[in-house]
Amino acid sequence: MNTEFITNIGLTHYLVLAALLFVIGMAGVLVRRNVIVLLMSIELMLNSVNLTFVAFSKYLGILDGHIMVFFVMTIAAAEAAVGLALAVSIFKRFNEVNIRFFEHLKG
Amino acid sequence: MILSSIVFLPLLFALLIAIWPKANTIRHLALGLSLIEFLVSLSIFKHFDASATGLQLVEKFMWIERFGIQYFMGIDGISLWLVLLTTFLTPIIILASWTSITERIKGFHVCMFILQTAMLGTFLAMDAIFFYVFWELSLVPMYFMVGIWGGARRIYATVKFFIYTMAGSVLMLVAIIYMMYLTQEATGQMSASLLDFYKLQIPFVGGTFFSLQTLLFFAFALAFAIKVPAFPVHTWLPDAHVEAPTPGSVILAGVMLKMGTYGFMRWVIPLFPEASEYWAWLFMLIGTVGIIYGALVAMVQPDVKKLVAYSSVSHMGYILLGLFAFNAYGMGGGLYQMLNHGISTGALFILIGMIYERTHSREISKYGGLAGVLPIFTIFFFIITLSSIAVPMTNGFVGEFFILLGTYQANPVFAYFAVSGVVLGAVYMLWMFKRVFFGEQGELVKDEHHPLHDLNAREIAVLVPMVIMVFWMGLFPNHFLNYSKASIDYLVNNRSNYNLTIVQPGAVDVTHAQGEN
Amino acid sequence: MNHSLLMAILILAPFVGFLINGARYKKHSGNVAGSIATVAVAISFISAILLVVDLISMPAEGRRIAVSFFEWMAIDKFKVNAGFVVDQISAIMILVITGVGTLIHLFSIGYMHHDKGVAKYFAYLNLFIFNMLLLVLGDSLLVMFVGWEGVGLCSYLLIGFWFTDKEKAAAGMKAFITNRIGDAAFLLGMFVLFITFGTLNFSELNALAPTVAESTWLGALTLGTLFLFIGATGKSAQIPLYVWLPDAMAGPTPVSALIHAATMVTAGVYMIVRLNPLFIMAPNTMMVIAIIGAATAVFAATIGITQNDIKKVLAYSTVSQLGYMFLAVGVGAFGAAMFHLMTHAFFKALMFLGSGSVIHGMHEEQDIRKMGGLKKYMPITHITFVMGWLAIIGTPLFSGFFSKDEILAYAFHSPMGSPILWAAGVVGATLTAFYMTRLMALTFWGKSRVSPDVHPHESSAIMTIPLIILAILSVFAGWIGVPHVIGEHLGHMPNFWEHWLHPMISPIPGWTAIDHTTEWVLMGCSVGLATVSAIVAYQFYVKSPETPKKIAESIKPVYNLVNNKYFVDEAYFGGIINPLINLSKNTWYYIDVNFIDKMTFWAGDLVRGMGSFVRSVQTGNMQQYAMYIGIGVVVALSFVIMR
Amino acid sequence: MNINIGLSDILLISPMIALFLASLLPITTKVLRGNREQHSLITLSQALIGIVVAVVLLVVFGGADKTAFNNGLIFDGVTQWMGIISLAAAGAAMVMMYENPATKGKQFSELIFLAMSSAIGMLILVSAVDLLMVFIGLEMMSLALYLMIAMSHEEKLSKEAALKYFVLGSFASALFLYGVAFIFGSTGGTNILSFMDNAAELVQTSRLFLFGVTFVILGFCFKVSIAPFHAWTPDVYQGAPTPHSAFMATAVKTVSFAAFLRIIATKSLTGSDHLFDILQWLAVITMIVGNTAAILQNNFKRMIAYSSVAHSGYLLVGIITAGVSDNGAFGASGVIFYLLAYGLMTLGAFAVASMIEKSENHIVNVDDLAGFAKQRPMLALCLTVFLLSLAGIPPTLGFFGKFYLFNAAIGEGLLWLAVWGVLNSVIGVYYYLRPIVVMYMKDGEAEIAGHSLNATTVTAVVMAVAIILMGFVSGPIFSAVEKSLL
Repeated sequence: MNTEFITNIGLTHYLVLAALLFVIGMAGVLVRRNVIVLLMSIELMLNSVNLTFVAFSKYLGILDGHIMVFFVMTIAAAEAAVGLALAVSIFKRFNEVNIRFFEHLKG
Repeated sequence: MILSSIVFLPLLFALLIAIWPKANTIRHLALGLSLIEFLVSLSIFKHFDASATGLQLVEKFMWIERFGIQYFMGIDGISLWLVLLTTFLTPIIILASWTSITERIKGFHVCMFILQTAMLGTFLAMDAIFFYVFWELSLVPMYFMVGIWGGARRIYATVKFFIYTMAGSVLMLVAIIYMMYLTQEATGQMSASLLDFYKLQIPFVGGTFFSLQTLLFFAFALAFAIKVPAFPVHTWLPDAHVEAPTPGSVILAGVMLKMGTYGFMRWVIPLFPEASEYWAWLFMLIGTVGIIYGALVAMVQPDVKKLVAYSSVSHMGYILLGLFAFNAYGMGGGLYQMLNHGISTGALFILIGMIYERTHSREISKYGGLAGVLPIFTIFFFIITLSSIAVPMTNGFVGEFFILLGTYQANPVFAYFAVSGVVLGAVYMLWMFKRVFFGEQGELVKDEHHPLHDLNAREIAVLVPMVIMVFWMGLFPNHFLNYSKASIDYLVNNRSNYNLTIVQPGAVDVTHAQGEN
Repeated sequence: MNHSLLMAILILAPFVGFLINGARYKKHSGNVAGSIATVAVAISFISAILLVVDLISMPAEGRRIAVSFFEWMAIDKFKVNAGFVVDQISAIMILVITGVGTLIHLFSIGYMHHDKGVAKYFAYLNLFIFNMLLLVLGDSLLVMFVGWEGVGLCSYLLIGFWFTDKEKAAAGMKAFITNRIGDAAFLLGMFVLFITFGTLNFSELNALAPTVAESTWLGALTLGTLFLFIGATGKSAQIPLYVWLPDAMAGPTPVSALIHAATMVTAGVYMIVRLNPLFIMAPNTMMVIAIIGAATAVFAATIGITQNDIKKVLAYSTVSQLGYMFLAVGVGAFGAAMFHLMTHAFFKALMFLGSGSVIHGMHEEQDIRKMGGLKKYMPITHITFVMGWLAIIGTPLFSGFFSKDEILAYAFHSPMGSPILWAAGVVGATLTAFYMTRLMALTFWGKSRVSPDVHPHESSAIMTIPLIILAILSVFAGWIGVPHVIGEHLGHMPNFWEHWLHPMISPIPGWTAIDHTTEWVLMGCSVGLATVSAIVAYQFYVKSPETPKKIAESIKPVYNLVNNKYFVDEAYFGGIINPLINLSKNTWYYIDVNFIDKMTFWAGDLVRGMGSFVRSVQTGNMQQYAMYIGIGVVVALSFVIMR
Repeated sequence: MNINIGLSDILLISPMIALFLASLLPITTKVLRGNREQHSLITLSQALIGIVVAVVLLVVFGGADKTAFNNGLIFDGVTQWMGIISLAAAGAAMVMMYENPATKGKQFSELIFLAMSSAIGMLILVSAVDLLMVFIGLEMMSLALYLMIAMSHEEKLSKEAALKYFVLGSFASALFLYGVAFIFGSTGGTNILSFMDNAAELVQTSRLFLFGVTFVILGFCFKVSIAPFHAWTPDVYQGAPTPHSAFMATAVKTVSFAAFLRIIATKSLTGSDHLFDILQWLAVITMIVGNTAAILQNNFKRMIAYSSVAHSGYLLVGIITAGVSDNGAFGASGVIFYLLAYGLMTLGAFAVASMIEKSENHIVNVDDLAGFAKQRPMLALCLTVFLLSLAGIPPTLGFFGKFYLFNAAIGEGLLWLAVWGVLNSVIGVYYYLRPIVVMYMKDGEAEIAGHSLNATTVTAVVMAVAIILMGFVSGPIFSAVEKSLL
């Protein structure tokens, strides 16, 4: 039995971990009702991408990936800010953060 | 510049009417303008050479160079009379709509003139895309005409009309684009010019539907068949006719249906000679079925206008039959029948419009005994009826005779069936005539509170030109056919290698001249 | 005068009359309108005479005046001129048409003077003459067809002249449509001939006629001539298209005389005679014509026996007599057919006008059961009617005798005839004698059954003068065609008729001269039987009026069948017309409305259905939207990864 | 790696700088004036001047193969055309914002600031060739847009729309970014130019790269609302204030397609038949979904939203053509021309809708348009032109757009897509005709705004005239586009 997979942590592991995180984030977006949790799930997805970037960067031996992570983090921060602002304004207006409440636009 | 001015003058007129400040003189203005247009169109004769087979008075400029799309107009014996029919009918229609169109007069006349441009362009454009632009454009004003000034179910009818015709023609657009690529393959230069299309040798395999020429053939044929309208894609027509206002019906029956049959003559048959020959039986069958079917259904219509609409289906069936007979009689008769149908069915719709204005009903059963009350109206109606059922010495006979003769030469079996249309045509028209004009006075005719008054001078002025044409075309068909003979003979004899040339004394074809240098 | 001018006057004079009277259609003065119309036809008549005189002065060979005015229809090889020709055959026709036409116009002045639409009436009548002239003068089938349809049209207008009566309007329509059926076949006939011979011109067609008879049924010649004959059955009221003629009696009586007795209905016979070189070479067609003719002659005569409307009797008689003409044509006796056509034109026009006079005198009463004994009220009408009666039943030396017996002789002796055809002809003649005598008896003789309110009176001179002229013609017209067998006993009187027509008539293949004994025997048979029949009828209806009723009672089913005209109209309605209308209604309902339109709607519904599906998955729940995205990504990725 | 940033880079990005400065003007003024709005007209003119300047700079400094920031941005024909179209659309949308009841008045300077920021993001997006740059542009554009929508004076639906747009947009961004990460992993870089030449091979050899490209393409599919990633479109377009819908439907869509073109220009499609197939199917499904759903809509904006989905389907045909054709410029110019036409007519349609709205809560229904033609004949005529053009009736610009698009597709052998396209345009005719029917052929008193919005009216009329007139000179325009791409 080839045990290298278990003993040597390599690129694959990072990628699998990132993929798992991505899927978890995705699942969070799909099933959670709370806007704030939704935001967090999206952040999780972005962070899994960051992990991928870093892993690849390390694997390829170039620094570009690390730089990109900074970019992504910045944007994720902006996104979070906008998202929270939206959430706050919505909560102020409707007293509600359950997204099932927002189904007026349909059909 | 003659053709351009003929096509685009109406557009200019439409603009003029749109900005005309005085509402109460718009009708007079429109009538005058349409007469000017008619006179301008007559000037074609000054330059037209009846013995030439090619395109005349050609105007040709590059429009969209990237795709070889040209501003390309030309006229020959096939389109000549259709153009004149259009310009002839327009003033008549405007005069006929004098009292029947009471609201949005300005809009109506603008529509009318835009429609005229579109129809004339369809007949004169010799470039596929240029043609398609006019072809589709013609839908829009007609759509408004039916939809705004029409009857109770006008919206259903007009949408049906629009969607039906549009559905037919989009595949034609695809086919046109495909053929543009074929020209590119053949000559290295993409072109949408009809003349370049004619030069294509499109591969044809008999016995299968999925050969290139057959597919292209059907893409074109479907578009035109819907416009004609051929059985079984005719059902938009009765609805459109019944709901359309009188002028709309007249222009629809008089000119727009001919765009379909003209399309067969100008496009389908010369472009796809093998396929059209191979599938001729189908279209002859469609034509024959249309003749009989239209007549039978017309017979039992309770509404006069619907009756005439179905009679159009029957008459257009003749034309289709004649065209696909592929001989000079069928084609010549078909072309002639297009004009006849324009005159006689147009006049019938005008007449129905006149009586409708008086009684506000088209229900046959409510009439009866009209002949005693409105003698002048009856006389006109009777003359047009005769033309419609093709009594000799009226125009209808000449066309029908040649079509049936051509059909007999091509395939006697179809002629045996089609000839029953001669009988059935008389049946539905005369039965209607009997129920409306003879017998005891019906409830609408008897109404003492609103006594019917016979035709006034304007209405007579509308009808007299039509009646003159009925007899002129019936007695001296050669006056008309002589101009078309050369083109038709050329089409019949050179179908498989049809190749229109440009005949223009004094002018030099630019591309040709370059080639020589 | 030059011929084209004369021809133009001949044709156009009635047309000008039509235009004048048509323009003054609102005027009520019968005298003015009538005079205009009569003068117009009289001018035609004079031109006709002048033309015929010119024609006679020509040498027998190439005796023909042809005028072509303009090229009418021309495409490719098809070229037809507006060309007219006067030759031996059309000369007879134009004289009869314009001559009898003039008399009938004259009669109409008296008959129609009180009608409100008199100007219209005369306009139509003139238009009819114009079209009839086109028909007989046309030098090609197509020009003939113009007149052929034109006369049908005028017939339509005149039958439905009193259009406020639904029945009469319907009768007009029936006439036109029945004729149209024939016309459609006529068109097909023209196509066949044009495709075969490349021309529709009579002289060219006749010159191109083959010299060997065509024996097949589907050969071009047989087919073409058969189609033309079907056309003729429509116009000339033969089985199976005769049904319109009795109904056509709805029109004014002079119209019946002119159109439905003397001229239009004989057009079919005329057409066949015109093309006799073609027909004679199609023996199958000839056989069909002879059989149809003989059958019609007998069939219509039987119906004639039971009719009580004076005009209906005459109408069936006309059908029957036309049957004779077709019998003649069918056995190759073209000359005899033309001869009978002419004599029939005289005596039948006379009888129709006479009946018109009776009806006029009886104040629009047409039922012969309400007449009787009119002899004393209407002496001139009676005398002239008697002349017609004698002529039609074939009293020797009257016109009908010569023509009818010539037909019967040919039917018996011609290689194309047969004793059966002859026998049918004789039966027809016998029946004719019976019902005509019955008509005479019930109308003029015996006891008066006129209701006391009605005061019969003799008609004015303007009506009786045409009667007298026609009576004279009915008596003596036969003398121009006296057969040799009689002529040799009358100081070798020549048969002018035969000589005149001889160049135009093709000989019957296999014809042998008929021997005189046979001819006498045949003559004796028919005359004898007709005499017996006439006497029986006289006995029945004058001496013992009860007998016919008893006989009718005893054979009730047969009588009812005949009295109801064999239920042919009902059969046509039940078997053809109503099913056709139902078919049309169903076609419209099931195919147009419920199939094609439904298909369109289905297409629309399909689109709408897809649309509502799309709408239904657009729930507004954004997590669902995210799921679509997720599913889309997963599906796309798994598809892509499969390479 | 040699990093070289010089004046040329600054000149090339000068349009963005101009936009940025212009975006700061109103809001700075507001701050300096103590949080008091200046007159909206001044704000608007400042923004428009900024846009005009940006357009001029884009035209002057841009050009074939001019790249900035170490190949991060490119200023070729696509950038110029798409940039001009999107900036013009953004400008027109701002004009509408100035007068629309849901956006005008208070907080207008903030709104304009956000809109201008979004425009900067757009310019980055159209010029970006580095996928990370694309992401930055995308996010910049979108983030501003989320806030713009949420700022509407109408509070209920717009908030919902903003939230939906935000969540789904971020979700799709994450997907997109994940793809970028894969591409980075498989090629060692994110610059499209770096793997431009061997993308087709990479797709075949590297599964990782194929994954990455697919993720990126699907991410774009979300932005341009290709079914089944379209579901946000109708909801957001309906909920957002009308000018914003116009902004999204035209400007945002244009730039998204520009970025789409960039990634598709790598010819990845020629390497993977399955990817090629799936895109074709997506195009067909999108056309059908958009058209069929639009038929059943009564809400005018929602109808146009679905129609915009359908048009994305048509455009995807052009994108695919560009992606597989040897002569990519032909297909790409078809897309650009179509976007030009589509932008004009959709903006026009939204402009008319914007003019009808009486208050921020007014919902424009098609049925309510009855009698509109009598009350406002000019506007009704304009709307008719827009709808006919959307339906593709000649001689309007919309017809020529379809013609060029399908012409290219047929030239590439994608006949069946063209057939689907034209058949769908027949379905389209049905719902485009409906407002016309109601306006002209039904009697009634349309509920429309009593006041007339002059600037918007001018916009609409200009668009309508442009649609008709440009139809006649479409050939030269198309040739110009194509020439600039070669």
